[in-house]
Amino acid sequence: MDITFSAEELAFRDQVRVFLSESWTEDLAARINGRDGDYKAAQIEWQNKLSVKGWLAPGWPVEHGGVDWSVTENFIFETERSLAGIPDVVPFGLKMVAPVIYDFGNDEQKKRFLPRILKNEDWWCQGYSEPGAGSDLAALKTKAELDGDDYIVTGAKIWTTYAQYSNWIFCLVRTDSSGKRQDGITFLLIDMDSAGITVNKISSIDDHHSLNEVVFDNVRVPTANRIGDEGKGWTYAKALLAHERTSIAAVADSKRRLRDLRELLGQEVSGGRALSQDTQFQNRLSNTEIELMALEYTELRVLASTADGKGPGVESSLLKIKGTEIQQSIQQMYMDLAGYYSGVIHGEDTEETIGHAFGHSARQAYMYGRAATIYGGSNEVQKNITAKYVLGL
Amino acid sequence: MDITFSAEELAFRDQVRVFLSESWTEDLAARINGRDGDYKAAQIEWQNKLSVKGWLAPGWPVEHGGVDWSVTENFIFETERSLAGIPDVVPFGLKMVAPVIYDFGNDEQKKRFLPRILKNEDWWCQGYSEPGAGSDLAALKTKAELDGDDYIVTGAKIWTTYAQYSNWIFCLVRTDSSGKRQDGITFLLIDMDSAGITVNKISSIDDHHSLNEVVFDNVRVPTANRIGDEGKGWTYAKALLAHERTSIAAVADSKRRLRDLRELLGQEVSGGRALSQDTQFQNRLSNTEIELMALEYTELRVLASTADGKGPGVESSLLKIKGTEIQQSIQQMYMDLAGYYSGVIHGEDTEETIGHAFGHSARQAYMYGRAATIYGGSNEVQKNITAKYVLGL
Amino acid sequence: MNFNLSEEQNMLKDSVARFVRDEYDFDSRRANAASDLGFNPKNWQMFADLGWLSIPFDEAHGGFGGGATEVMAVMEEMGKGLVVEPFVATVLMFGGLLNKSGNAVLQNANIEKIIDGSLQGSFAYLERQSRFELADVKTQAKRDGDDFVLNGEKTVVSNGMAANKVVVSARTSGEQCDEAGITLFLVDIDAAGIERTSYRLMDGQLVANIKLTDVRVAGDHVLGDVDQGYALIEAVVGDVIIALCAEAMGIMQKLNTTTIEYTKTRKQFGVAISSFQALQHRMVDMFMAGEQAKSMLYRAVCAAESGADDLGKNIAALKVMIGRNGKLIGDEAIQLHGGMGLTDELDVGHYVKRLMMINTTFGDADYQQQKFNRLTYSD
Amino acid sequence: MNFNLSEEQNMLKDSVARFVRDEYDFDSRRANAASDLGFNPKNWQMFADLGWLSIPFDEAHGGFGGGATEVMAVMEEMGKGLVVEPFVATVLMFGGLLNKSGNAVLQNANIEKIIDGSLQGSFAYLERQSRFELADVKTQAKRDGDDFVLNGEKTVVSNGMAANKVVVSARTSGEQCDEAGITLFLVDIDAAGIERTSYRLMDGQLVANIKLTDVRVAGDHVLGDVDQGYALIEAVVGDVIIALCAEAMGIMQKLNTTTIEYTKTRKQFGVAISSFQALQHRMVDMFMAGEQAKSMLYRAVCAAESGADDLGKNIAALKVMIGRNGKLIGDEAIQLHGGMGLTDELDVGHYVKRLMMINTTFGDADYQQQKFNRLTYSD
Repeated sequence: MDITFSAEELAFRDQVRVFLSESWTEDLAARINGRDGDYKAAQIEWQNKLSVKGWLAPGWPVEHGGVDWSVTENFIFETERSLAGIPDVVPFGLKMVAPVIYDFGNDEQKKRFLPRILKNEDWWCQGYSEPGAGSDLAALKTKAELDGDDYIVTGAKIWTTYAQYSNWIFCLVRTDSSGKRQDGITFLLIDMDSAGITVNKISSIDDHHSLNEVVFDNVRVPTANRIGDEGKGWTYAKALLAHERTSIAAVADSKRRLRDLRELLGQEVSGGRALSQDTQFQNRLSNTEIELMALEYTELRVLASTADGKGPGVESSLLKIKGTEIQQSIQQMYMDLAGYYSGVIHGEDTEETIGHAFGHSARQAYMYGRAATIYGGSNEVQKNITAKYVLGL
Repeated sequence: MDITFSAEELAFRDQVRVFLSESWTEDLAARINGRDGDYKAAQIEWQNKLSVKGWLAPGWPVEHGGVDWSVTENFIFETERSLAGIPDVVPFGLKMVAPVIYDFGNDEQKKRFLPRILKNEDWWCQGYSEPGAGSDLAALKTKAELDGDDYIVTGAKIWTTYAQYSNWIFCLVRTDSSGKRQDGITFLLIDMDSAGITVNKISSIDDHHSLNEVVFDNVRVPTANRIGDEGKGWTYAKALLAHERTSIAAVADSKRRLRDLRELLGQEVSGGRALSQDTQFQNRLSNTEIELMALEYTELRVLASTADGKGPGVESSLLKIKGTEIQQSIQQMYMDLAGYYSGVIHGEDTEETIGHAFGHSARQAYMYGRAATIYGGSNEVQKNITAKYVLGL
Repeated sequence: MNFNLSEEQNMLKDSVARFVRDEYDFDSRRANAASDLGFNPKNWQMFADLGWLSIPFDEAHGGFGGGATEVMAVMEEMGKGLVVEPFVATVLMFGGLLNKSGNAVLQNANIEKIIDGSLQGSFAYLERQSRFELADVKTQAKRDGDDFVLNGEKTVVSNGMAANKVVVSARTSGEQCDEAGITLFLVDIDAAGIERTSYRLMDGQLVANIKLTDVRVAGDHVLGDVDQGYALIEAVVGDVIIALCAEAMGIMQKLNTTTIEYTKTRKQFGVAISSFQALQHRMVDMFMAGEQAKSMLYRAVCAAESGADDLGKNIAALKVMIGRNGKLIGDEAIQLHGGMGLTDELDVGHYVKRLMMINTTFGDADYQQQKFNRLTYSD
Repeated sequence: MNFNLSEEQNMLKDSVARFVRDEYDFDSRRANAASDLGFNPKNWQMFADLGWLSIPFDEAHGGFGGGATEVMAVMEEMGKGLVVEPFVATVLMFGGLLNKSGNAVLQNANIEKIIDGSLQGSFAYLERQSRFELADVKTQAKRDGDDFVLNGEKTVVSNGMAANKVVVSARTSGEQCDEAGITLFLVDIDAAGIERTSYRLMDGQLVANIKLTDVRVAGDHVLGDVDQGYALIEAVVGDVIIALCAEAMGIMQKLNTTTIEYTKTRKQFGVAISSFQALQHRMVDMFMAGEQAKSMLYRAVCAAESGADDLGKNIAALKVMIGRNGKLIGDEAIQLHGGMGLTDELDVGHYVKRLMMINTTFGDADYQQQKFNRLTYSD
């Protein structure tokens, strides 16, 4: 049992801290967290800095531009990034489609797509869920029929995050309806500029445009854009899910949010007394902090077993469930701390005229956060998975 | 909407208070709550006082010795009894078998059994559950085969409370294994002195002997002891369950336990400070008190709808679930308040030598209380019932 | 002992239910909330014509003379429709302060106008720093001859834009958080020195911050007695909390039925998700949370109708339970609706947002629990 | 970064597991607990022969020089067997106080005897009024020449009947609840003026109340410095809390597997109850509670091994989580066993009772959470 960092690891941490403090600016923070029209440009600007440093895709194989960091180095980088308040890179290209491409794509596809992703030249989105296929992904109906060297794709994908910014989408489509549902699913890369694609905005409860419906009306997709074999798409996609669950846990981000919340608690008053002296708030924060202290080590245990070459495995469901529960409890505390102001929609008004700083952002985080227990396989589905594959029920 | 008591009802309440304060003695309390060898005699002594007063079986039809109290008067009596710290009468004869006898028994059976129950001359126990038939009662296997004018009963009943004190047991037995499981079940009254009956003690986690296994080895039971028709026992028994669930809620008893707990809280100290000033204990008590304040009105709503002739109905499941959850949370708080002393087993020693008053009784109540969420149809089964019959799922 | 509404009360409840069914579908509600006033004046006039605006007022002032039961009946149905018209702000809060003020002159001058729908009112009590403490009042009122001169700022004032008159709590003596020394003034919204900023809340209401700079108020425009305003505030706020909880009750019932219906139609893994036992048990928990809250509401209403000594404890308990059970029901309603629960097109999110604002208004569950504890352990 | 045990640590863990499997079935455990000593001396001698009694002591005193990791490995397995032999009381608590006392004379005189199994020890810290406050000490120690004279009563003293020597906390100065002014004395159980009452706890332990009447202790029998005993208590209690939580971890794992196995065999409504989704999700909650507790245990062990600054906060967090998650697992284990869970013949109830005693020992979850809060918000 040993989690103390070696001298080399401590040196690496300092190196990371220096880079982040030099590269991450208030201007970037404002534009990215503002999440408005300028968001995409700012996000790309930041990811380009990582790209130049060579730290944009540390998890990739070295020959494609990755860094062979140890799990500990990876953990250090993620922790420092989060504690510095820097959002993760947009995962759809770098963390979701890229691994599928370098694990299961052909050389032509690797040459064509990976360098562009590494240079932030493409913005990808994910085409998995459908109106009738949510947690039950295998029920997807969007069909692709072969026509010469093209597939003709027709159907609709939903809950597609940032489709409005994307020029590429990776999709699971049905090429065969006979036999087992998981069979007959094919993994396609589709150019968003193709004729027949419509993106419909879904306005959501957080008053922010992130979700979309992507409709495919006889869209031509060259077979050259198919990953691996026809009908094997499910296998390629599944390889990713465990990783996705692990990252949804966002332990380090929760640590920062909780740290900031504790500071706010000392600034807000009730009846002239700082709320950091309020036993109920203290208990609510410590309930969450204690769960988080444990979850951090659960994550380390998962990472360590990955290092031993065992792979994240089924504990990733536990990470996803607990991690999202913790995120939502933190969001709830921000809301309760904001009191009346948690309801305020700033609109044109400023913090100055309305008289409160974080109510608006607390509410948007809270509302957006409702999704965390639903996407990536709802927490109910995670419990079914755990019951079956971990407990053998 | 009106729950204020009328002048008559207030007068009745005073009458009840006078009777209880005159009839209930410290000596009775000590012997009954002590639950040791003298328990049975003391319990009968108390029930005889109620019998003489004519208040032993208020719920019975008047012609059999009941009182035609209104639901409100019934509520008042139960509340006053509980707040005075007086345990309920032993239900098996008075509240469980008697209603079956006067609703479904023949005149001969009514004449034979009801007066003895009303005079506390018989001590009854309940023979429903079996090793293989718990929440799934209809799975019972104890079989009764006709032999002339007798049934020959063979099998075993389990979790039989106070069988060691009983001279009669009412049983559900299987007279037919063909067809639907609920059919073929017959309701029998069996003399515990019959040849072939063995009572085996079940020692339980509360170190107190209340549970037993009752084994039937070719026991002869005259058909004259059969209630109603052969194969209809399930219908007779079911009529009781809703009532049983309602009484398990024990709202008034919880009110008294919580009131006493609040007093104890003012007497126990930590670091020289009374625990009644401890925010965590305050919150835990108020969480429970608030649920209980609501449940008291849920019970009143059920009673009111009974008064309107609608019958307790399905809300009784809600009463059972919430009522038992509240009981257990109160038991837990007594344990936590007792601290180290919650683990003490007095044995021969006295409170004086050991140095603590309520740790021992808190633990026995806690351990015995585990059963409340299991018997009378486990809370899980109650949720299934509610989902199906109330929510239509 | 009975929990039935009288025939008259049932008629009232039905008329509100009918209004919601006929005039208040989701889209019209959205339009009403989005309008400049934050509600639909036509509806307000209809409320007046139907007599709803007269419910809590004494017959002496042309009122219906209704109590907590009548208000509950109305609010529960308004909750089911997410009605944004300022019934609470103008009739229950503003009107309630007048009603209990004992100031006959101001009552005669204003209550009739509330009842006929021509007067909109509001209560400005909150300040930037005050959180849930009604006694935390910085706004100053200084005597000047027969008048008072007010200076300060009030925030998140419900119906603050439509209101013709506002009751303002200001400090005439004592320290910032003292209960003693607070006085209530009836202020004309057009009075010199009043400046408003308006914005919206997540439940659709239009609210305002109100800056007061040397605002002059006549001495006979004090509600209740000088320095004694706090008791009046607490009494009326207690009534309004019961009304808001009745509204929340309507919302919870709506969310429970909507969720049950959705799970019956939503298919995953080849079956309706309502057939999954784990979800069934959670919907049972939602049902129980709603029934317990309803019982607590009845308890508080009975306590109010009979003027019970422990009314304050009942109200605090009610607010705690509505807050906690409302959160459970709201969270589960969204979760069980899955992705659909996240869309703005569906009404679920809007019901949840209103529940959240009700939890916050006049102190959230944690705050009210501390109040409950004080009432229990002070002795 | 790794969470694996060393080969040596694994051998140690396996040897305890083997002992539990071969020598400690449910009936022998019952017999050991029911015996006059409250445990089986033969087992104790076996512990000595296997070297377990030497684990936490320095090589200098013939010890194994083990740290928190070795103790965790042993305690987790002892938990699975509900071992009643006083390893915690004699080796970790009594031995730990000697070990950290810095008093070489007393160490040389006693540690070897602990290791060879000939000396049983105990720590008498609790008093009738003290609840979880280790600093709430009424027992008085007055100087008399080179000696001290002790008067007072200690309660619920673990291993108080078998112990040959007892460490007693007594007040040499300060007020009843002051941390300063507490001194630790090594007292011979046969000393004049000691009177014991023995009784049993629900987890099978035999404990004692110890009355001290003018008990004379030589001045050189003080552990640590006079008036400075509290810091020593806190340091050793911290180590023991981690050990108890490791024991609890073993119990939780046992309860989880037992419950899963039972639900697979128990049939109701024609199927194994393990097939009910609502129960499956609850068993997943039990599993997650166990895994989270295990992670927190590892965290505290790592903090102890590396002497982290926030060790105290980690220990408080661990005790909170073991208490809360242990209750969830214990409650569900009994509930899912149904009636069987209520019988004394089944081991489930006994595991639950030990979990409950561990939660109480050195402060339950609520108490430890307040400690956690103080460490977090004191600044």
